Amino acid sequence: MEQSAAYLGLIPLLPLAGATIIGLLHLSSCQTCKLSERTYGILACIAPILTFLFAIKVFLDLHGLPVEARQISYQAFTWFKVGELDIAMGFFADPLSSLMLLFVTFTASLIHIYSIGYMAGDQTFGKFFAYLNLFLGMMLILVLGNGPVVMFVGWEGVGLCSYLLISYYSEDRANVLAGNKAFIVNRIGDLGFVLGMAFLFWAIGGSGFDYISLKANAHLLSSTTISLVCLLLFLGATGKSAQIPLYVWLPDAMAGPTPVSALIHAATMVTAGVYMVARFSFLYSLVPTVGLIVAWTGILTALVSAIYGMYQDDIKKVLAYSTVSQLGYMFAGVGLAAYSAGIFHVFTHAFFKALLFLGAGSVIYALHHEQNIWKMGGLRTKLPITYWTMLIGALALAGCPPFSGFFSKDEILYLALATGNPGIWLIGVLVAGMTAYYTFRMIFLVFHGSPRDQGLFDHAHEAPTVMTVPLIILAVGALFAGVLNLPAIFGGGQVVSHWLAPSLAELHPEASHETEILAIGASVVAFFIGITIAYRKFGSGAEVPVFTGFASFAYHTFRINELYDLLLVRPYKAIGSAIEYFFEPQVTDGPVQLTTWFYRAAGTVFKLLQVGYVRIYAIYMVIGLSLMSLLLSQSLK
Amino acid sequence: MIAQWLFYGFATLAVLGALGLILFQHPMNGAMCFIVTLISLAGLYALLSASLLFALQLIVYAGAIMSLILFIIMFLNIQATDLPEEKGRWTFLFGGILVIAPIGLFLLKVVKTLPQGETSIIGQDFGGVKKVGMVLFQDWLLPFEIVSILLLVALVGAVVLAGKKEMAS
Amino acid sequence: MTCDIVPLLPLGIVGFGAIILMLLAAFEKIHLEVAAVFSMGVFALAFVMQLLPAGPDNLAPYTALFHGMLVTNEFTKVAALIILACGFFTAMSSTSYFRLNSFCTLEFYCLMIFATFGMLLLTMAHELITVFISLEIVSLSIYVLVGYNRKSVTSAEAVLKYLMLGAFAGAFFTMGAALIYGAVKSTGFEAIASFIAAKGLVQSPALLAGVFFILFALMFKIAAFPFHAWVVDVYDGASVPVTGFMATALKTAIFAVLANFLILDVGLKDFWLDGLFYITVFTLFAGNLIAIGQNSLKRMLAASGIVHTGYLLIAVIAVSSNTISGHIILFYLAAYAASTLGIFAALSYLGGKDEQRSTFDDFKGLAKVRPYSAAAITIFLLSMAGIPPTAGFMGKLYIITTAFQAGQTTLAVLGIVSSILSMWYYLRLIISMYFHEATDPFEIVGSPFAPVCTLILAACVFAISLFPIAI
Amino acid sequence: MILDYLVLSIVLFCLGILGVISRRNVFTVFMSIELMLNAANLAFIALSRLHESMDGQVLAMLVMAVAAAEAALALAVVILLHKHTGKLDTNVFSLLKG
Repeated sequence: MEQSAAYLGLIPLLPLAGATIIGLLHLSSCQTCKLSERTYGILACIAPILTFLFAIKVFLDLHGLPVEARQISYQAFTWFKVGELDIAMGFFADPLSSLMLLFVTFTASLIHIYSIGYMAGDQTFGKFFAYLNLFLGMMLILVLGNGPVVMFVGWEGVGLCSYLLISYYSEDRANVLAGNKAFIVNRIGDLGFVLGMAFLFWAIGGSGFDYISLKANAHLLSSTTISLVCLLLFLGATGKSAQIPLYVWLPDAMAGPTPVSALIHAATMVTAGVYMVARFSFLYSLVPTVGLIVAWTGILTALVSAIYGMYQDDIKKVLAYSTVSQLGYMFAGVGLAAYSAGIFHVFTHAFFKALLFLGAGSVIYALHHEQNIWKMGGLRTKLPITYWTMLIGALALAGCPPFSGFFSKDEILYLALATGNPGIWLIGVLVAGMTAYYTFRMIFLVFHGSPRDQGLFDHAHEAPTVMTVPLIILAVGALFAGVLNLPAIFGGGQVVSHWLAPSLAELHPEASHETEILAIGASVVAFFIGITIAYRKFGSGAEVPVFTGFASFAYHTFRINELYDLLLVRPYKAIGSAIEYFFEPQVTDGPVQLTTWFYRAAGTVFKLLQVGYVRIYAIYMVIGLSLMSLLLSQSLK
Repeated sequence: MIAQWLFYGFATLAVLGALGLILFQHPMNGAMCFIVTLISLAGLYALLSASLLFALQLIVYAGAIMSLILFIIMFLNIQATDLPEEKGRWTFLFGGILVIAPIGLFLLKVVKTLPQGETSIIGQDFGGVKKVGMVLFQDWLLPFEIVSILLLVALVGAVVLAGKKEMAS
Repeated sequence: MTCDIVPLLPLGIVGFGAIILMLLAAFEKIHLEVAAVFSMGVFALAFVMQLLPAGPDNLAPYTALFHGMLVTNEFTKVAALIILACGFFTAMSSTSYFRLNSFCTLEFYCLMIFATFGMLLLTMAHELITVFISLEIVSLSIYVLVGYNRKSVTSAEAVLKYLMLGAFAGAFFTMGAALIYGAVKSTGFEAIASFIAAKGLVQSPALLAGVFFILFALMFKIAAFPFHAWVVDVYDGASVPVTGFMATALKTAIFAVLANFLILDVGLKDFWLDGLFYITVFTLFAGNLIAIGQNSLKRMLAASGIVHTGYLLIAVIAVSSNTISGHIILFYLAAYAASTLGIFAALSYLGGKDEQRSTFDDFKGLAKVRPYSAAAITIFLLSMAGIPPTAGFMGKLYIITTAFQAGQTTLAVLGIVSSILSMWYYLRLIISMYFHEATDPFEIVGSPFAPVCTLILAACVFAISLFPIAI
Repeated sequence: MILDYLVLSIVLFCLGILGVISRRNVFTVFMSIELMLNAANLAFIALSRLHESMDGQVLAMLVMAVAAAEAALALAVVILLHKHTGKLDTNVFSLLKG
């Protein structure tokens, strides 16, 4: 049984309309007739806040339905119909998408509000908000799409917007290159998505290509096809969600304005991959082997990026690697068919990561765009609100009980153990310790000790209210979001898991209480070890280290970028220049030039035929008629 | 029998008139020849028992339209020097005949396949004003009505194109 | 029977509006721009009336009175909508044009509405002489519109060429009608259809020859090869709004007749498939080849109009004869109309006095001075070239997929090739607008109507592409 | 015989075409087109006699009306052209070409 609700279509439409209006306003404004930043800010915040209200309505509507019928959908129109491919522009909400919807719109609203303060004084204020709204609209299409094709529209849309926003400060070439990198790397992943979609369509698309029909027909697929489709889709996910081997774009994406980093990293784009895997859980749960690949990829990504995170000196890069690392956890979760745990981690992560990024933004804002943590220090007194909120965020990220991150991460680790994957569990615990270490390394270096750059320190000041309020709201979220899915052992009801259950094809492994306690204990111990080491080394001031050996290798992120450059980019460029300098001039140019010459010559002939004498035109007509009548009289007999 | 001879007579006149139209250099001569064709066509209509059309051909075509054309020719006061030289006229004529021949032959082939009938006068009223009028106003009301719009357009158009009204500033 | 009046309402409104305007013009009671607004009102009202539900499909209003000479259905209805919209936008953009070029009088709008009246009749006409008379109504009005600028010798030349060749083709039409009358004993479409169904086309050479001549006359009007030569000169000589009107509304009307006529019976269309095939191929390439040699924008657009005729012919060939929905043809016509009218609307305010800016070079650097106009023109050009996500792309996509489905693989492939060739001249304008420095200030005088019209049409180009149709 | 009339009609029609394509004089060209219309009318009337129905005659009448309208406009155009150049040569009007 499905409910139809036209307001579903309105949800993505609102931000898109907002983007159009703001974009047009921006385009039509000039130096003298500029709208005030205030107007833009208010205009920009309308859409996210309204969509958030709609998201609540979706949630409540779903809640009002019986558990097994929690689906509402809306078919806007038939988008295209070619052959048997009949794609409707339709939207679809079930518990999974409604949850995504809630926190996407929630964090996006806060980030929009925060940006009003952060972007103040920017020359192209309007453009920024147009992009931001567009981004949100695309993300909502991705989340609400009723089938892979509509999802793909949003998928590509967020890719485009990330490109626009990462290279937002386009005067600097490096930023543009970072945008390019994000775009190109994402395209590689998208290829996987498209191929996966194509295979899926080829196999069972004929009888409907939306999630509901696909789910109903999934049993018709052979396991090879499922594996293939799942692997290809996962390739897409690694691109969007920055997993091995396609994570390289994400740290570079820090080139964009900080609210953008928060939006991309916390709530929107990077979680798309996890969402997609969860969305296709009806396929992934049929092929546990592929699930293992996903899980191992995820946990290894978590490990590698945690190692990188320990050595970074840019505050945003530390956070960027922590995002990659946390995404690794999520994939470990969804890979092990613990979809609700993965999604729950997405959910809590949205709060604390948005908080951390916005906090970092506030620090950067205070220090006039200084991002190197080795130039900070002692800011605790200057930025009290930022400090306390970021501390909450850091504790949540590091997995300190009872902060939200603890519960969600622990859930994943416990399930790793329960499903009999102690390897993943061990690495997970290790990464938890490392996370605590680098998070607090950052906190200590930024806020504790004594100022390393007195000049910067003296000018530092707390951010305006419009920026601090979102921080506080998010801090509350980061504190308490975990309670929503309190496991049974703490007397909780696992509300989120139960809510999500109808959308997901989940496995529920049985495990003893001892296992659960072991998992929790190990995480807590890892957290304390990590934070202790960090305190020892950085608690009361430390000097800029000189990295040697492994540390230097890790500081340079294992030279993966150089490796990719050597293995992929350079050969590709070499082929390109071979084509440019040899193949094109020597081989293809000749025929191409000949064709254009021929085309031009034929054009000249026809130009000459247009003699301008009306009688000649009549003669053309009569000649044509006469030839045709000749042929016709032949056929008459 | 007389009808047959009349047909041949009118046909010859019509063709001669048409030839005159396309061969005479001065449009005045051409127009005069064309009137001959039109009048012989009127005769042919009479032979085909279309008495109303016979009258209309004489009044509307040979009368109104042709006198309009003649009037304009005289109005413009065309001298021999105004006329195009048309040096290659014969080339175009013979080339044209070659080009048109397939069309003509095709049409001849086509009309031969139509059923044949007598041309003797039938019925007292066939082609008369009353009968044709009944057909016109009963079966062909719509075309008749829209012809009025057509004439209106031609009227307005002729005024616009040839009128003396000054252009609006 | 009460609903008989509904499908004829737009026709009535347009005819009535034309006559009122004619009377007003005779007494010179109103200002020129009031007349423009009045005609926009007439078109808009007729458009709204056309949207009213008109009862069953294939309705012949007042059958007893008109003997089924008019038939309305979904196809004619949409075609009429396109025509009325074309009229509306032409009237809108012409106000700006006539601020700069002062040869307009009130009769201009009057004739435009008369032409629209004829076009509406054309879409509905189901009888050959009715078609002929409607065609003449349209043609005569447009001849006058083409030659409206009496001070311009090129305009006079254009009307000479158009009138002479048009009347020539018209004579073939009457001969064709006569031959069909000889074979079928009637000139009504119904009678022709049942005759073909009973006896077959080839069995009756007279009918065949008649259809041949009528197709020739229609092919002439849509400028299919080898009857295309006039179109470039006539478009060039006519004033910008008229050219836009001719290129869109007239083409829509003629294609409506062509489709109505060809789908009378399966046998009728199937017989001409081979011939149409070659005509289509040559039309596509002749149009492209003429277009690449042009320096004047109007001439280029005229030549590209020939190419679009080719695409539409592909659609005519490819749509299934039994169940012609005509959707694809109309979709393409709407898409083409939006972009063509848009370009002509932009030209009517950018062209300057006496259309002084008319070649590719005259628009060098437009993007630097008038970025929005340049962007709009780019949108229109991209739509004509068939670049996603514009309406032109969707139109071409539908046409080419249908051609594939109908087994016309060669045509589909040639259609794609031709669309690639067409980039040559469309991109040329874009390049000259964007990659050159501006030497001309492009100052705009005139009413804001034409720029607004351009903006609306640019939006339409995208909006139409979203309009769903079933193939 | 009806066939004779039809043949005559075709001959006149072809002569009309010939006039259009071989002459440069605007008047002659327009009169040739009138000739073609008349040929069609003859065919209509002959066929009307053949079918013994008067529809053909009505059709011919309508064509006549159209021809009259066309002639009026054509003459207006001739006057327009004459005003511009004083010539009646169609070849003079070849500014638009290429």
